[in-house]
Amino acid sequence: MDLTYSAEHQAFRREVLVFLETHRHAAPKGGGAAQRPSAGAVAWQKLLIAHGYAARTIPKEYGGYGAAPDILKSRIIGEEFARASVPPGLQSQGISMLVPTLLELGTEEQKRQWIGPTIRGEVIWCQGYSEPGSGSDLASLQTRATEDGDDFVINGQKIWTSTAREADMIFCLVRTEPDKAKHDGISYLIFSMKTPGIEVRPLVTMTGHAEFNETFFTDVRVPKYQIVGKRGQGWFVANATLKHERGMLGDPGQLENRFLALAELMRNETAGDGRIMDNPILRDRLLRLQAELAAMKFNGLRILSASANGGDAGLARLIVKLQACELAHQISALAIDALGELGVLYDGSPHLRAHGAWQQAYMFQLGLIIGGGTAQIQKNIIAERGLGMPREPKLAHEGSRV
Amino acid sequence: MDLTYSAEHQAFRREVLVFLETHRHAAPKGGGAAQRPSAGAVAWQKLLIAHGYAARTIPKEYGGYGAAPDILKSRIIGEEFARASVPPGLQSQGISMLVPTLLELGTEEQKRQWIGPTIRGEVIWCQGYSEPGSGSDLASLQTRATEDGDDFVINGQKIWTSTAREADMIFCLVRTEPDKAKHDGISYLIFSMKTPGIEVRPLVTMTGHAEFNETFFTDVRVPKYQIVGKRGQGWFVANATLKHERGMLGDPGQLENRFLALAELMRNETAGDGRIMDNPILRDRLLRLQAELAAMKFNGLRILSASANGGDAGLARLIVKLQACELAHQISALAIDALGELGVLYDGSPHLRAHGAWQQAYMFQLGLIIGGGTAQIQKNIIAERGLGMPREPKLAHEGSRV
Amino acid sequence: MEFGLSSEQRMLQDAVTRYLAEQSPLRHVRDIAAAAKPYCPDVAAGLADLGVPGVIIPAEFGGIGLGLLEAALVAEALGHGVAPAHFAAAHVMAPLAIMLGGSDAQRRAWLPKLASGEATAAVAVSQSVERRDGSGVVAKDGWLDGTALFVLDAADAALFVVADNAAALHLVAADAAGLTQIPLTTIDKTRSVGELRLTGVKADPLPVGGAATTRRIIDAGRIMLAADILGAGAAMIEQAVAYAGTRVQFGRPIGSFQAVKHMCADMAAALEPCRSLVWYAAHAFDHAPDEASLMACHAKSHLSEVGRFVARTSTEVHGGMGFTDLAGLHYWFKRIGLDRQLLGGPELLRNEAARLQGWIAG
Amino acid sequence: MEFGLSSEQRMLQDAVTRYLAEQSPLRHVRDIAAAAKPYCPDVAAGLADLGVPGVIIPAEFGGIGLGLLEAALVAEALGHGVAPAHFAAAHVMAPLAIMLGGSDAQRRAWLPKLASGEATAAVAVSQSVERRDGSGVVAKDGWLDGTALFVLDAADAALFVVADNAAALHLVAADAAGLTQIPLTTIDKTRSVGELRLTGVKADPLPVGGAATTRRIIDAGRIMLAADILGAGAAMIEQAVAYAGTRVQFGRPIGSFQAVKHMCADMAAALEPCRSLVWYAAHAFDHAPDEASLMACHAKSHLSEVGRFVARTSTEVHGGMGFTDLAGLHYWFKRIGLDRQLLGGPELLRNEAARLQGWIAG
Repeated sequence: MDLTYSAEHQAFRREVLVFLETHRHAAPKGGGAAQRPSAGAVAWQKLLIAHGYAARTIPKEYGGYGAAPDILKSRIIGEEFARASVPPGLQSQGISMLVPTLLELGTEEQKRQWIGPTIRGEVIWCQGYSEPGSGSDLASLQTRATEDGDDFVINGQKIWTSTAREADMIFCLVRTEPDKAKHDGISYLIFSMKTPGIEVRPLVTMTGHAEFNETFFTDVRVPKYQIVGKRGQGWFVANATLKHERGMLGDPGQLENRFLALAELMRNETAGDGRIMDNPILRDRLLRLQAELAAMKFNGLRILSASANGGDAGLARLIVKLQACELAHQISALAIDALGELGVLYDGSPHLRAHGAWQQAYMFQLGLIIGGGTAQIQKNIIAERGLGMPREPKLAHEGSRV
Repeated sequence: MDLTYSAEHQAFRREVLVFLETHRHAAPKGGGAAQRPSAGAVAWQKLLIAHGYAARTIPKEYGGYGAAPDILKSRIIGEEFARASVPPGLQSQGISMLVPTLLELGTEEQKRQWIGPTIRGEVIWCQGYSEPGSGSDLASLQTRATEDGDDFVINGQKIWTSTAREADMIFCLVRTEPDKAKHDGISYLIFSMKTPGIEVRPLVTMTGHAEFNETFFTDVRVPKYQIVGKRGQGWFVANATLKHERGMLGDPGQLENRFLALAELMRNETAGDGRIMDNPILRDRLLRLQAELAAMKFNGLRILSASANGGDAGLARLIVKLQACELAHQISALAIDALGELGVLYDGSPHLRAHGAWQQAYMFQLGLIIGGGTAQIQKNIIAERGLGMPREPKLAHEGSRV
Repeated sequence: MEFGLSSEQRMLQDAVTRYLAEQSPLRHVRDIAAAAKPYCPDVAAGLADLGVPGVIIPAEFGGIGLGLLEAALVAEALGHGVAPAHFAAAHVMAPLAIMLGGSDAQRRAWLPKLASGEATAAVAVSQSVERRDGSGVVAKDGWLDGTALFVLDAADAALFVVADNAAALHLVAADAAGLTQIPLTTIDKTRSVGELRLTGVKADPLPVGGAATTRRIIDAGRIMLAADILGAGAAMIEQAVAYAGTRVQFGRPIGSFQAVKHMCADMAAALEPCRSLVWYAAHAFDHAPDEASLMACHAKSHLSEVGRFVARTSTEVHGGMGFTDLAGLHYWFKRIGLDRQLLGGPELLRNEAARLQGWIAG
Repeated sequence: MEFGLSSEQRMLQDAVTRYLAEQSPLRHVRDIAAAAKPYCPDVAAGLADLGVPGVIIPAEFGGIGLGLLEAALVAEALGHGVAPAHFAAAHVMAPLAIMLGGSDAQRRAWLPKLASGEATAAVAVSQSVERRDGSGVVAKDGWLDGTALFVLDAADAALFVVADNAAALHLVAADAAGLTQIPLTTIDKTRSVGELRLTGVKADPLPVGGAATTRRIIDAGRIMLAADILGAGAAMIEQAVAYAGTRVQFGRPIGSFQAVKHMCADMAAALEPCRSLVWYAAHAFDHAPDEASLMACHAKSHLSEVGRFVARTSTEVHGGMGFTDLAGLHYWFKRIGLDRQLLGGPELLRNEAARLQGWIAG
């Protein structure tokens, strides 16, 4: 147990600090999280790549910085950018999911064509996996791609395509072999969102905002060479990508910020004859959440250490999504209860606190509990992969299960 | 909604009060719950039967009082005996489970032979259903009864035979047709616990007491006519009995007494600088439990009303066992937490409160959550029978499910 | 001895349920929500035809003179149908305030209008439940000054029943000089909440009962909100069970998976006893007044906790669809969310329940 | 930067785990429990061979001089094996009290004996955690009078570390005149708790640190109890998973039913992050003293809640068998039950955590 950094990493941290001091004036306002980055954000991203603070381990020949993986350096970058409130490298499904997939399974041509523009924020991607009828059981997807000469012709519908309105491109799972067993009939295609026959409809959620879309395909023609991996192997290609997605969730830093905001709220707001913090029941709930947060935070350090040593934290990693999403939801729930009647205000109402962020988070986090593998699917994974418990036996009439 | 009683029922209540006043001197000390009733308790039971305060609806020809069923009168009897702290009629598995089963499915001879002595407390029964390998999946029981002349010869083992050490007789499920599907190969036998080849071993539980037993059968010979129902129909006979058992659990009156004892404990004990009741966190838990208790109590009234009108409260009834057992366990858990260090004392330790009853109840109630259909089985029942949800599909290799 | 509903009571509830199913289906609720005016005059008229506005108002004033249990059954039906309509304040708390606290003149002036639905009244008692900085109404020398937040059933009200800082009630006509109304927007687009600013408004005090009348109407309001959660929660369970029965994943309806089944069983096991608790609390309000405040606290706090659990769990059973606007499940989710915080959150109510029993001072 | 265990740390923990598996299997624990003397000299001797009594005592006094993290790893192993042995008080709190608060003479007199296992010391600080009527020790003019309840690791102690009502510590030899020992019986038959009555007992105060020393040893004790729950809880999950994998009902292992699987997943999801919390709290005790008290509160309170959930859920997974003495699962259940209440229950600890952060006065 050693929570200090090595001399090399300490030196690296100083480098990051010097960079931030020197260049922070050039950072775009409003952070790098916008779905279609501004010109300023793209310029900033290029500067970050040039210094190795974005696309750090992507090979140089594909437009990255080409450093060897070092999870502690990545963490140092994240920590210092956050501490300085300077926008970090762009985050998008293209960067976090498509790029690693292409690096692992793409052709040389695909890598050269797509990785550079994607990591620079010049090309925006959306993900076409889920369908209205295929949620937890993703492999049952029904969007069809039939052969016609040198093209696939796609018909069907995707849902939860979060950046579809802004996206230039989509990476998409389609069924190319309808006669094969369900996992074996899927292919992974990449194509332009400007291809004729694509319609995008905003998908409003319980928050009242359209954070997602539905995307409809009618006779959408895609050249056959725009496949990643082999025909019928799309399921395995996608699983490589999903593996990368799981790492994105449950950031303890973000959870900690929410918690600190909640504690501040409870110290500052009053109800009845005192501060909300003086209400023993609400305070007790706050402290419970703080203990859980501490556990999740140190669990995160444990996972980090294991990864840095080339290991896998196993169970400690498998439980992160379930626990972190629940904790986030509970933090918001306490904030709403602490605000009482003020907590139900929304949509710019007078007396609204924090612009309604607590209510919005409360609802959106329920979506996160469900999305990316419902809590039930997460528990199956924890039990089967983490604890080695037996899978559900096969049904009398059925084929296989994910 | 009318929570008053009719003139007839008010008159009946007065009758009960007169009886109590007149006869309470004759009641045995220590209540009627002993597993082998004393001579005094048997005499008291006979007096109660003669007045219709026990075995009330059992036909006269079998030794009962022969009244028409009236659930409100039964309730009035229960209420007034409890209020007067006078021991009510005997309760035993023989009375609550075997007698209704014989009434429904026994031969005339069986009824005449067994019902009278059982309701008078002269014959004590134990139940031989569960086996070490057959808990939730009761129908998989393996205790074998093979034919030999005019007898069945029984070999196998039962568990959870709660009164086996005191019992004269057992009602027992055995497998008579090993080749048939699992539900169709079972028979329901009644026989003496003094039959050669029966061995009873006390079964100690986590409370440290032997509230149950294991019962072993080695070549136990039982005449074939001692079967209830037809050969191979034991499963259906037993289900008639189990139906009666379910009614026994979750008495809100008992829960209310536990709750009142807890509230008193919290008003009287001190910790830190005040009464435990002044601890807002523990008090908040107490009030939560009180609301749940009120809901369960009125839910009980609703079930009672429905039954009195010949109806079935459906979902309101199906959830009772699950909710009542959980509530009882939570009441004990709060008592232990309220006592703090004093709450872990046990077994006659100095400073022990309430003779250790809170800890014992806490553990025993966990047993009740598990026993008589685990919480998981209860939830299956609520979902499938109460909400009409689909049953689990059949497995590829399997037969049927309970 | 009958703990259950009479056929008349069932008919009343069924009539409201059926009316809403036919005249205010989800499509209509959506339109109201989109228009950002959380109150629908057409629905109000339809409910008035059923006698809803006069449910507890005596026949001599044109109402149907039923008890709080019948009002709770209506509230349950409105929650079940996420009705874009007034009720707890407009049709229960306000008429009750005038019935209990009003002079003959006040009763004759307002109850017939309220009973017919010709006028509705809003209620401003939040400050009597829990003090909040920046809010409060001072009554002095016949004039009212201050701010009242979280005024219930505010939209289109002709009359406001306003509690002052001593918990005494006053009637304020909507067109009174010195009165400003400000709508507040909540997560729930089916009910109307507002703010009142009073600057030298002429007071018309309810002369009878003082703070005791306020206490009574708050009890009644809490029972109505509990009933609203009961109805909304039951609707969410029904929808979860129905969805789980038709949604197929892994080759079988998701309702056949034990995890989904147990989520539904847990919801039902938690909510079903609440029905009896709400019935009893409403019954006690009329027939066992000593227990009424305690039972109102228990009903509202317990339903708030169970309601939150059901709202979340039903959404989870619906998977991603439950999170979207497509399913519309969120209207019920938000209705339960609003109910929880009005007239006292569960922690406050449990503390009050302890005080009512003399377990703590105060 | 390494948040994890070194191979030496793992070896230490494995050695204790292996020793217990071999020399104190469930059968042996049962015998100890049946004898109603919750402390086994043979196990004590075996643990002494592994250096356990001296784990935190500096080498100059014959110990192995490791940190609190290593002590927590030992505590976890002891909880995992429901060891009928002293530890939290005898081998951590008491030596720590003397190391931090003792004079040179006191250290020289006691630490070598404690390190070798020749003598053990019990700790009486319950009253410094929470006052209780009928208990308390008054130190006056060099004499101690009063009663100390919930003295930890009491059996066979040669020495008692006793806090007076001002939270100052004193050493009292077991054979001191005026001292009476009374054993207390708890649900957990694997650990020893006692009561002391002091009537004019000569005080031998620990001169350094006063109440601050008491605070330190309570922090350390809480972390040890948290680690004990961690180990016991992990053992209960392992047993539940193993049982669910072999127990067949309805033609399949019950572990293939989603309900059982999810119960196990819920246990693992709750307990696994606790491991890191306990590690960090122990690490902070030695290396980040500003955080130590807060982390000790969090570790103990959170593990108490998670432990209760795991203890109950594992028992439920075992069905009826979990409720019997046959499976012996209840030894772990009760160990977790005892840990929860010692040195402050979770509500008290969370309140203390709020005070430590200045969120409330006190």
